[in-house]
Amino acid sequence: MIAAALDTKSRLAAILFSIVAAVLLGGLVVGLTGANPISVYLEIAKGAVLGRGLDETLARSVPLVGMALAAAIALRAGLVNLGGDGQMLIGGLAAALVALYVPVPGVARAVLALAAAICAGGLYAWLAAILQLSLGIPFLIASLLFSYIARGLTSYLVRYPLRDPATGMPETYRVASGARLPAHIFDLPVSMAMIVMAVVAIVIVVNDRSGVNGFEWRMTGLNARFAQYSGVNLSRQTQRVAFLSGALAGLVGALLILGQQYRFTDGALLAPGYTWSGLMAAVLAMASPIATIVASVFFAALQVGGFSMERALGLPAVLTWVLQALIILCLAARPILFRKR
Amino acid sequence: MLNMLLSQVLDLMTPVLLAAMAGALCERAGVFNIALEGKMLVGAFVAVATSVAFGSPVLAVLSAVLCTAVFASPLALGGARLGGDPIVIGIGLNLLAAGLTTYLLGAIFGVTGTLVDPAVTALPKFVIAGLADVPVVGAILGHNALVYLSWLLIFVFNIYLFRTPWGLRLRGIGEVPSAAAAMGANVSRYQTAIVILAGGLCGLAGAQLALGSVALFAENMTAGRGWIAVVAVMLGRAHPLGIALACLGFGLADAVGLRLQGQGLPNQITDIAPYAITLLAMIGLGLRGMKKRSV
Amino acid sequence: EDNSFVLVTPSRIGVNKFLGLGKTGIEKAAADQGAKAKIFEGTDPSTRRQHVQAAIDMKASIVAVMGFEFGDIIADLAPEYPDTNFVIVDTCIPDAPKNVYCAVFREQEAAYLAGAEAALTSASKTVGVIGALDIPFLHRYTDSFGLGAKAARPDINVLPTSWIGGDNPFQDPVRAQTQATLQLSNGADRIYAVAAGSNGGVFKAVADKPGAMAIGLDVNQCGDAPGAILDSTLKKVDVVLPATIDGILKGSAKPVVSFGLAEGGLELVATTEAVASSGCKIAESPDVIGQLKDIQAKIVSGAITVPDPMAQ
Amino acid sequence: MTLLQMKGITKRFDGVVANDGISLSVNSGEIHALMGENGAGKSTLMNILYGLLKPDAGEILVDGKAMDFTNPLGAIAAGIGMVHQTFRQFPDLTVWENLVFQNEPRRGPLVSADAARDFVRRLGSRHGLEIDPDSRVRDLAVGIRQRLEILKALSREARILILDEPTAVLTPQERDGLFTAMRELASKGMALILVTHKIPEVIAITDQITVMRDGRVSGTLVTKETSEAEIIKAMVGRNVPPTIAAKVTSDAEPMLSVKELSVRRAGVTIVDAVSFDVRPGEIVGIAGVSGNGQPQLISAVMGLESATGAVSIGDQDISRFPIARRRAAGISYVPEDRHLTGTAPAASIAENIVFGTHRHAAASSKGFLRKDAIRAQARKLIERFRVKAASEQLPIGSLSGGNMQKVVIAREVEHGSPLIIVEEPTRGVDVGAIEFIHQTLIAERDKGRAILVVSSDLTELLALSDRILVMFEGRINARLTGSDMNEETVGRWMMGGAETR
Ligand SMILES: Nc1ncnc2c1ncn2[C@@H]1O[C@H](COP(=O)(O)OP(=O)(O)OP(=O)(O)O)[C@@H](O)[C@H]1O
Ligand SMILES: Nc1ncnc2c1ncn2[C@@H]1O[C@H](COP(=O)(O)OP(=O)(O)OP(=O)(O)O)[C@@H](O)[C@H]1O
Ligand SMILES: [Mg+2]
Ligand SMILES: [Mg+2]
Repeated sequence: MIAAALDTKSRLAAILFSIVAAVLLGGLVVGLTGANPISVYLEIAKGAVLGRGLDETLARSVPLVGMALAAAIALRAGLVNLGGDGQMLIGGLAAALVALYVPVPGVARAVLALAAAICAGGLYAWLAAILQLSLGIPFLIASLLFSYIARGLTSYLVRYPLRDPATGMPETYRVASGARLPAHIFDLPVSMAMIVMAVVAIVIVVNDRSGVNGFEWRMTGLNARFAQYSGVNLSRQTQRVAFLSGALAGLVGALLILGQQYRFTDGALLAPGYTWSGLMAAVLAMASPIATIVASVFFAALQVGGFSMERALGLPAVLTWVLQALIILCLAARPILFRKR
Repeated sequence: MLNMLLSQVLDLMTPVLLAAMAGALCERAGVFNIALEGKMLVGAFVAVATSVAFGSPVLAVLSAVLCTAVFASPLALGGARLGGDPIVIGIGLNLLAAGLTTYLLGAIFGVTGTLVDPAVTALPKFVIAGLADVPVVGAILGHNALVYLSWLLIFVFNIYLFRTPWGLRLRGIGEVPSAAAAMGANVSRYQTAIVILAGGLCGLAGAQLALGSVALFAENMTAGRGWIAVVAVMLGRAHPLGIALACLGFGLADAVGLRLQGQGLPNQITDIAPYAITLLAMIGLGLRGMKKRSV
Repeated sequence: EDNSFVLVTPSRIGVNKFLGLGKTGIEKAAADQGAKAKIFEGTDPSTRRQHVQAAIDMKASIVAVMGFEFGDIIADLAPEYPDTNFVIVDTCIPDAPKNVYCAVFREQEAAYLAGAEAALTSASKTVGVIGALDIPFLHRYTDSFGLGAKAARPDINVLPTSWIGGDNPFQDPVRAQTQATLQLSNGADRIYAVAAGSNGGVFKAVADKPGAMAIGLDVNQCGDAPGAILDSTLKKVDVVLPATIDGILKGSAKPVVSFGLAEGGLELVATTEAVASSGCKIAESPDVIGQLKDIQAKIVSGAITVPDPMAQ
Repeated sequence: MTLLQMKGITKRFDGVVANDGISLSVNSGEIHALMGENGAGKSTLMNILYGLLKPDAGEILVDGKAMDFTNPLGAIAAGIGMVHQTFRQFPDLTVWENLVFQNEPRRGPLVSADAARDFVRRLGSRHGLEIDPDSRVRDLAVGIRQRLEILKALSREARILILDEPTAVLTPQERDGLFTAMRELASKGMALILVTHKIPEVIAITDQITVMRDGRVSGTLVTKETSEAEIIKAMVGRNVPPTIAAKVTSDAEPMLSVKELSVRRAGVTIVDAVSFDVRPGEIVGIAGVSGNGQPQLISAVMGLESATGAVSIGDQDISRFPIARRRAAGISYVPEDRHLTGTAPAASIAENIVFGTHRHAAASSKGFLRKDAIRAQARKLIERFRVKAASEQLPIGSLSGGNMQKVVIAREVEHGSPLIIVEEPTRGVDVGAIEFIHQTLIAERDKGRAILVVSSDLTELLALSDRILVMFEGRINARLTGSDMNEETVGRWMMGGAETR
């Protein structure tokens, strides 16, 4: 894989190159349709950091970093997790259920809800891993199929048995404020969800750089058979990595429900496309956790800036999706320019 | 009634089948293609856009094929020629397709969401009066040329793959590219050509989706069909008849699911049907494979 | 600083006629009041909130939002910004503060009329309705359509509601067409299309079947498939929104106003003056129009009450 | 008559000069050896000749005509064929499909399968290399697969045939068969180039020898007029005494005992009730034609393959242990293929060295790696085992085969386990490195370790082993010691023993 062959410096150079090339190409697209690329980029940049932009970028970074790391830890160990959507839904629903129906005091309920989400998302991904290990159904496909099933199931549950009849939407009741995650801690623009995600991110980075487990995962990703011959229990490790990847996705679902949306609304978790953006950030970063975090914060800023640009200029924010895609493609096309034979 | 079911199954499966064939070709050439969804979407967009401009369905289909083939070229160049990761490029292309079609819809046509225009007409259907109610025959008749083309392609694909020199080379290239190179096959050129050809097939799939019956383009109208095609390639083991069977299964599951709604089953559950059935089929195949291994 | 009216939509306007009406409405209101209209299209819970917040921050004098998706957002933000006027279309929030005005509709009344119309014109004595997604709100249309049909013609056969579902229910014309074809083959010859951007698929299906006709949604859709559309139910957000805003600025607006047939917030093209030039096929059946006008009068007078499926 | 001439061939890879002005000429009817240490540039030169690589400078003449190949097709058209060390075959395709690939007999637009089968049969009988056209290649034994590889080259009317280490996987008998076929081909006027590390073979069969060192030609010798010592000197620039280990017998309690071990796969018995012991202070060699169950036996001992029977280390029964616990119980293991299972080529040398023992106190504490200690240890081993590497931080895949192998051996020896299992200790490794690896293994034996060696190189087994077990069809059909450990006897048992006598 390219990932392994590149050292950190050339990886950074590659990413920077892709971003520059994508910005130029994206500018071309904008320009061809008659708009002014410079003002578009200026608005995106302003919108991402100025005024409330920074808060919003940080808030959006939480789920994005989470989903990106969920993809990255799996990629690191050689698994492609396309089922992030499903794991996030299952985790989010578990969190909502605990927060709504488990009769314990507020804070304990929130903690319990997070734990439930982690277990639920993790187990859901684990199930797909089991299918790969026992029946040879590729994890990539199994997780994707499970994702569709989770969509239907959660959609049914919140439409019928769990629905709050007071609203016109298929959604659960609203979580009581005691069980919510505070949006501001000590009046700082820092939410509880950010703190949780920051802790998770630090653990993942440290584990990847110097943890024994992270080392084993990375070596497995580089050569699974070597890892097996050296004493790694591949089956157990695949299960563990799948579980953790799914657990993180589930946690993201819970953080969104308990920290932002306060109820499980059909479709609301998936609408922003965190899973795919996250997967792209992980891929852009070649699964290195630090680079993944940087890339996903960058994508979050791009998206937030895109919406702000849309408000200011009336150009559709999907332009930022185009930009993200172009960055990925330029990264993949990098060898065209740096090729040696 | 049965005719109706069969006819709907055939309609529902055609775009998926065309895309799955594209996926299977790439798979056989050793390039994992998860960009089917995006390429199909581009095909649908181009087909409708061309129709708006020129009003000709034939031209629309041709330009969909052509433009989607061009759109596939990053996968062809990056994935096949330069050893880029096809999964990475595939994800990028899917996103690019979604973003670009939406953006261009507004930028070129000044509309959002859907592009409908009187100039856009559906592809003509072959209806033979009097035969429509004959069991099975009636269901098989009454579709447009692309539906029949997709069946024809299955057989062409089968013969190509297993009977012609080029198919033999493709199988070899997909299995051990270095061996094929050593035998004098130009692996990357071959892969590039196949990926671009597959792009054209996805263009057909998109054209069928947009012009097969509805004659309009809606944002994101592929609605996951490209992913179903990816799964069908896996399920059918990239064998032409296998994927045809898998797509037939999907079409059937979908059509039956629609009917079960009428029987009072919530649509959230019937929506799962195609995926659940696929999963069960894979589990079945997996179990059988396991038994074989342990004998 | 300039005076602006902002409309925030829950999703991209696209082909969603209802959201399109909101756009027309806010633009009209702005033109009437000499203000600038701005439209922010949301896509997901966080962008919706972001857009509402941005509208508040730019000191818009009116922040209008459309749909149930905004219930929680307005409930959270309105108390914090007592100087900003909020208009919610389609829903209201419990214990609303003074700066929140709600315009809700009784969609069930128009759907009931549409059901009656379908039943009265059906030759096959079978009618159907296709919804985009099985959400409680859409049952106002789907359930009431059946009710109206049965009431107008007791021997009518109302097929079970078909839902489009899938990955992209509001914009999947292909599945919509499949569903419609299925209903047609089950004998229906009148179909009420409650599927936003997927409606095109329903229209295509009825256009392909001689004798079958569809009823459109929210705006006059009779031109979308000339000759194949019987009628459309109209939801006059484009009228209600400017009127509400005018009321707010004049200080005469009530916190919650419900619009139905009586208030002219909902209509059937058939019962309007414009029917003759509407392109709707119902224009050719003056006797049915007469019957529909009777039913409408009874609903307006309260002789018939159409229950709200969402209240159950 | 000079058939092939290469003049001044030069090829650089990011800074490495793999070929530096190489000239080589081969006559028709000649078998020409190409020798040299690992990384000397042999494969590069042959890849250039076969059109797989483009030289930076130099020219290639066939029959005196200058050639300019851009891909193997050009080389094939010029009459050049290549038998790669790692077979370039399609395991899922049949023999005839493999053979006619790129050169299919046609009937209209379709491949004529009948004509292809016929072609395979005729070609086989013409050269005495018969093979069933309809077998699937994955089901064939290695010897047969090599036959297919040669047939492939012959089917393209090759006049110049390159063979890259063709004997590495053959039995002596198979090897002799190959040599007969090679002489036969040469007598028909072909030119053959034999790339090899095995000096006895070179002396036995070739006419001319070109020796390479560091990308240059360091000697052009006529086989009849040279000696083993002279060849080695040209290769490594010094004299290397061949390893001949003194044979020992050990009567200590067994370190490894294997009892009635069987492996069955899809109903076929691959390892059939094998029992043997390895004692401290001895090297036991396992010989056998490939395909007779040796790798599966080792996999079963390591717990990589499910098996029946018992395996114990000392007096601890490890039959139910997963591989990690078997290693912990006292086994070091050097797997057969360093690229596939012996290393993670993209990871650094240091990471490859520590992996497997990274949970030990020397490498980590409280779940965190001690990176400095790991790197220091790697530097120590690189120096002690004389690995040619600029830094322990480089990816191990950037090393030459011999150096990579040294790292793997170093890692496993360093574990200090009482039992070392080594598969193919020196496959594709040059004489200098072979010598070093052999000395290392013998030194470990003398320290009292038990060593089990599996090798398809009989010369190596004979040099190293104190006892030899011969595997045939999944069973151990001979246990040889002392004077029975000679090439002829072992070779005969490898072919099935008594029956062929
Ligand atoms: N594609 C490549 N990229 C970079 N370096 C290469 C490449 N191919 C070969 N080399 C380097 O060129 C030199 C010669 O390699 P080559 O494979 O020709 O050696 P060799 O004589 O065949 O060795 P061996 O005895 O191990 O087969 C080595 O230093 C090797 O690392
Ligand atoms: N450092 C390197 N980087 C990249 N590719 C290399 C390097 N060294 C060798 N190679 C490639 O690997 C190929 C080795 O394949 P081949 O089957 O000839 O084995 P080999 O050189 O004989 O090696 P060994 O004897 O160690 O198995 C060479 O053709 C060369 O192109
Ligand atoms: Mg070599
Ligand atoms: Mg070699």
